[in-house]
Amino acid sequence: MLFLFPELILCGLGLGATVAALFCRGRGAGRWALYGFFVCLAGVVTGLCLLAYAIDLGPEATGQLTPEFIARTFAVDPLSLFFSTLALAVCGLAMLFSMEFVEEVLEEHPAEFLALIAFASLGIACVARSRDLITLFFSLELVSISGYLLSGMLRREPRSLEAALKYFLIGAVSSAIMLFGMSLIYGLTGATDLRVLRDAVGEGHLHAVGQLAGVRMVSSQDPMVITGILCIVVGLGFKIAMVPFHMWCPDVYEGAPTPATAFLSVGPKAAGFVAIVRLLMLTFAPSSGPVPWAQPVLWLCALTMTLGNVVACRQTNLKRMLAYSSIAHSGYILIAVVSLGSADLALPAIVMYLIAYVLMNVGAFSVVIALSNIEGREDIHAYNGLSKRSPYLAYAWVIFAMSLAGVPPTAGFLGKLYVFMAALDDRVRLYWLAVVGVANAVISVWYYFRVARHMFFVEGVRTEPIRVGRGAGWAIGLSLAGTLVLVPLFPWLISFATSAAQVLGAW
Amino acid sequence: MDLLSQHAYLIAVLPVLAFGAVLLLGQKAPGRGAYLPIAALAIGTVWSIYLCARIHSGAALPQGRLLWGVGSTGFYISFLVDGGGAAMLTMVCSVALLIVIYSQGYMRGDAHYSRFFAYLSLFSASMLGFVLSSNLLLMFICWELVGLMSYLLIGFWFHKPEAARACKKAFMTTRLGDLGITLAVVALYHEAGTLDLRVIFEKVAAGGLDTPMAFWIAMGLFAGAVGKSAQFPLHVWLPDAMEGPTPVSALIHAATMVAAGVFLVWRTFPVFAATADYALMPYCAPFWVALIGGFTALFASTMAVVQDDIKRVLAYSTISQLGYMMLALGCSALFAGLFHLLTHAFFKACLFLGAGSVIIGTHHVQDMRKMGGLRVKMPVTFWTFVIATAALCGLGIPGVVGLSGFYSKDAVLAAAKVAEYPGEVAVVLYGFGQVGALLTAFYMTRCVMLTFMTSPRDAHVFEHASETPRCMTVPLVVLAAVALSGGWAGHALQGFVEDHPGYRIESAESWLAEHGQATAALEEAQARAEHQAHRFVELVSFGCILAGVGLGVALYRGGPERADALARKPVLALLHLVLVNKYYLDHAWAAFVRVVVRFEIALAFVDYWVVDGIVRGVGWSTLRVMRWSWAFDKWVVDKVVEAFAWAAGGLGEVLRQTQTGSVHVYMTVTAGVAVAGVLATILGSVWVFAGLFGVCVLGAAGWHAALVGRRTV
Amino acid sequence: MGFMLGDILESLGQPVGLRHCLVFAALLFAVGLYGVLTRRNAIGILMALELMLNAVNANLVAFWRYGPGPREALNGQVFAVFVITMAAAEAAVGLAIILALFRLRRTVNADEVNLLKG
Amino acid sequence: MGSVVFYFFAFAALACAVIVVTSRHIVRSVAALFVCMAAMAGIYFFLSAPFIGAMQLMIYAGGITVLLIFAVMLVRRAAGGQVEHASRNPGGAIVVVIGFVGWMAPAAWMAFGPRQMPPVEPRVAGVESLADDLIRHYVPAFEIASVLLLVAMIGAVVLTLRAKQREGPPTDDE
Repeated sequence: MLFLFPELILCGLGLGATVAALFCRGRGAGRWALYGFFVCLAGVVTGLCLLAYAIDLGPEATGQLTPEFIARTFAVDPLSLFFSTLALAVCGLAMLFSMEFVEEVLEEHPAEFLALIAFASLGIACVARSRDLITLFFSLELVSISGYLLSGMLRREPRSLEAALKYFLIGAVSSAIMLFGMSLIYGLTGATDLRVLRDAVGEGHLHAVGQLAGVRMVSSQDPMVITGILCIVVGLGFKIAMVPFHMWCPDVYEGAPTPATAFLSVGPKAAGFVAIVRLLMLTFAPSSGPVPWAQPVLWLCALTMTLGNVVACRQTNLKRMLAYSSIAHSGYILIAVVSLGSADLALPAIVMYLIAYVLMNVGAFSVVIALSNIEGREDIHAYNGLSKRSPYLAYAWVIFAMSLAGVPPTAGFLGKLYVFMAALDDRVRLYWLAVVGVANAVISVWYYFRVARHMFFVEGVRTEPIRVGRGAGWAIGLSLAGTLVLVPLFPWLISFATSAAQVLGAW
Repeated sequence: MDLLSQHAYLIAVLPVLAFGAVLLLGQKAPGRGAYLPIAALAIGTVWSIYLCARIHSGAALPQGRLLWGVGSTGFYISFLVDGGGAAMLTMVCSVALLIVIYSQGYMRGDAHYSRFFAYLSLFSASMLGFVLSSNLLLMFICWELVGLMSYLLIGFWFHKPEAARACKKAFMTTRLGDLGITLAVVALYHEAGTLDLRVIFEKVAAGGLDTPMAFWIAMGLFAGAVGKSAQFPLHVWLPDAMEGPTPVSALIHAATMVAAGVFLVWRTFPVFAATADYALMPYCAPFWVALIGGFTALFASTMAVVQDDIKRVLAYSTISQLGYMMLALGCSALFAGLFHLLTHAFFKACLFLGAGSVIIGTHHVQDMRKMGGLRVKMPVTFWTFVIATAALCGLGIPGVVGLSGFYSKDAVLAAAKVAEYPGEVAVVLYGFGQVGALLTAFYMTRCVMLTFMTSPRDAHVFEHASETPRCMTVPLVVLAAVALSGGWAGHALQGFVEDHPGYRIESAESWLAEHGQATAALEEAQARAEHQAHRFVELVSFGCILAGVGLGVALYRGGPERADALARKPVLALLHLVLVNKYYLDHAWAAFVRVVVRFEIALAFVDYWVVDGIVRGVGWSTLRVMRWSWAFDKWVVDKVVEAFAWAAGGLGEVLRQTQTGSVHVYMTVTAGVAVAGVLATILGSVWVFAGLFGVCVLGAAGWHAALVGRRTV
Repeated sequence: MGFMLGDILESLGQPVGLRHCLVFAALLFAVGLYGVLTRRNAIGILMALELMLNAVNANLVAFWRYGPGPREALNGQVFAVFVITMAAAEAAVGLAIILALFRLRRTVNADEVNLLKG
Repeated sequence: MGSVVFYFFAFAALACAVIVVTSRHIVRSVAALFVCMAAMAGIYFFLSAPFIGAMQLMIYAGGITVLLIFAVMLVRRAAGGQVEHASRNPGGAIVVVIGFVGWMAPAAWMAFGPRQMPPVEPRVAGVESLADDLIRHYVPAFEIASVLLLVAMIGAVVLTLRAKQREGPPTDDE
């Protein structure tokens, strides 16, 4: 149970906030958010200590320390512990940057907002843990349902509710499609345990179970297997906003309350990628023969990057622009996913990119939140002359924009570097994909720095200084520090991720 | 190895600390932010001179010392100090130091005074880091940082719309070149498995890089250098970058950042050399370097001829001089390229600071047409400017003595003369350089004439002009002294840049030796040929410079009007008479010339054809052609850069139409693509998939369109 | 398609096999999908969604029943229990969103909700 | 005999499903859904999964359908008895659905041979072993499901409960 500490913290946080919701309104909620942040902070610190302990113990011993009835569907290994801690960190950051929002904007149900964030983070952590199809699916569903509700929290705003409705309907459809695929996979193998599935599908031949089930064709090239896997790809593609399953993303990001958008842009996406790592890269990847999902995902990956970046150039609403930008970032990470031939490079690349992405996206959104708390709008002209009204916000944006665009020396640069390295590896040789990626990175500079131009070089109508709220200010500071400090820490992170990925590869 | 050499990387770290301190303390920092960067750079200057001395005495210095690294992945940060690097360090530190001192005067009273010094400090740090690194990762990081700081500094006066436009243009244009360098770095990592320069060069020397790949890597690196060093066709940003404060122009756009591209080519030259198959020119990377460099040298200098803004003249001149450096590198004359880089940094910084001094002295006048006669009002500025101009022109007495530019430019031209390219190519390259030198002399003379000599054209400006404060003139004098004497250190410099057992020269040389070009007899013959070429070049250059200066003096002695008239009415016959005989006359004379011309005095024909043919021909055609090429620049090259941005935007506009807002369309596309994807994957054809996807998207769009149509009806 | 017609007719007389269940589930899923894609009314879409989830459940239970070890592994049934739970949660959340939107906009038609686009 | 039971329930479920997605009256759709769910429960009983069948009846037929009816009634009253329940232009949907069925049905038919139902003892399929499995092997999933339901409850409360202090836009649906 020791290594389930982050999940326990998150669960307790959610329940606590639910109880707090009974007697807490307005101002008080900001205080609760702050408490929540400190709990998360303590949890992250403890989680990191546990992580060190777990690495020291090794995966087997760590597993043995966990009761069997949990270890059967929950992987208790260093990598999953790391992702749980990351979920805890995301939750903490979200508590921080939504502090002013719950205090001032959301006067009706402030604590429920915090509870939903905690439960969604719990879902992310559980996704990272799951090694059973059922558990994995329900963890993802927990993230999704909390997401639908978070985006509809402003229930007197038509746009917020519209976002919730769209998110819900499309999410439910893709969940149903994914479930259908899972049912096929279960039917062919008779198992839901991912390790059994890996042996059945991944080794290039179906298990004896499948033969017993009366399956005639036994290989990972079996059309039914491919159908099942691709249905799962659709569901996961929805979670990470892969083109063409991305269409909910800009609408939801624009309509949802800004702190919810900030959370949605990192939380469910991280969950989706962790699920992709577990399911696609580690389970449904035969060690011999072609990988059934690789070809479609390869094309969609190039499409995702390009569409995201190109359409982002035309956006004037910052939330919408960041939505397309996050679509593009999914594309970059997908490069590493399709380069799974070089697993020892691809897995750490995904881990690195996710960490960098969480930090820089939370930071960029916190800037948007800080301003929208005051101005109440997010279009690009609201940012005119920001460098005079609040140099802190403007300079922070420049750093986050650099990181998002992949300009050194930021975390985003190293993330991109590793992703492209994975694609260029000798075992993969996806040169064209790397070229597309680099060209996209160049395009992205344009729209990120367009905002910077408005901040620095365009005179604004309003000139009075902005007082950045406590929560948003701290969130920006923390992610700023992360974006920059992480760079010197990368050697350790990468060696950890590499060793963890090896453990996971053998898992 | 002593402590100071071991920790040479601190030279780059000190300005970072200064940056942080100034940023934190703001106006409360010592000297309102100026003193900390000055101290950091002064320490750096002394330190790097010490390193030079150590190298000169033959001591071994750190090579690829590890500071930070990721085990087996080849990503790490390490530094090295070799001869060329130490010389660069000295140059960057000292020029930056002088410019920071100078900025105290130039930026006086600016609202963001301390922020300016913080930026300058961080800029110097990243430039020093770039020079110090022995690893492409750190090099690339510093390279981008340098670009970013340039963006912030050009746009420092962001309330000027031109400045805001210019900094964006600079950033985007250089990013276009960085596309190449990114790909090259990635490809190099892929080919060599590391980003450590020494290991890469060892692999290259061992023939570990196949030629086509090496060619493309070299061209990628060169693309980055073309962007940063403002070579044709990416040079467009540099003249516009003059909207920034003048010390920024001096530091970034004359001495350091633009030289980073040249230094990159210099540093990675073994990769270029690996493709040096002079018989197969299209795949010979140095050939392209030489060609682009030589062409830029000529091209930019012709444009400088018609500029009226004093800083723009210098900007085009910088582009042209960077072209010379590239030309030298392309001709495998590594020392000549670096030598010219170093001397150029000093005299060009001096020129820019002089221009800045003029601008401050005349209360922000930049148009040379409104100046004239300033030598009286600003003697220190004038004399330093003249010395730097003479250095830039390469003035000197062949075989005896000369200013710094004399030595370095002649080294470049001699290298072009003896380059191993086939006959015609070598002649063309050399010709580019030589004609460029003539034009350089011409336009710089013009600049000096219009600014300092002649009689004042704008009485108001002239009367209010005054010499600038001490903190601005002292750096000018120091820089002028170096511009005057810097060339004399050439031999010593050559000694320690080339003789130092640095990996770079070694591997390039050993590569060349392996390919059989350097047997003893050949070497001797080559040395003799080089010596002769040097003599020849010196003499020709001397002639060219004299011709250029003479031409300039002849045309501009009376102010710009005559040249304007020449440009406007080129065919009129008797202009030459006026020019040759009466060039010291002013407006009245010009009017008289027009009268004379109108009556077509027959006597003039002799002089016209014999004496002034050159003046007329060269002067007119240069002016004319250069107006065209400037227009080409403005309308064609600029537009291509803009088109790149807008093409992406246009595609985005089309694609965003697919985001109709209808949840049904979204769900249909989701389900449709799922079905189509399954079918296509099972049928095993990507094209079926693409086709089905297209049908689905089109169907959904058409369906939506039909629906919208129905609803509106 | 001709290859199946005789087979199907013949099989109708046989005892029910796994494939009968699967074809039934596929058809039910298809009907649900059709409803989701065509219903204008958001409540209608929700109902069609329930049909899709039911089809999945039918699949799961059938696979369990005809699978190798209905004695040992109850995975399919467990999965089905969870799917039903999720369907209930999803229905509650979906209806809550729809009703909240109805209060604001006086409509439950999903295709009239398109403030956000582009 | 078994076949007849299966075909009866299957055809009933499919027919009702078609009514659910095509009917122009929303109440009729809900009623058809109710019958469809009941028929599905029959199929589960036929497949010797009585617990699933019972849950189907309780949760789907008894819970979700009732919830839907409440929602429909609310909306109908507020909208004056008329709720638009038409279908959109179904072109795209028909293409997608035909693509799905055209692949899925034959593939499933061919992939799984005429495998017969293996015998199973009633105790195994009963509630005890299922509960055993849930508690012994799927504890985490079980807990996640409980959190999921809690989240759904919170969500329903947040979105639909009226605030005491401030009134929203005037509605007459209560």
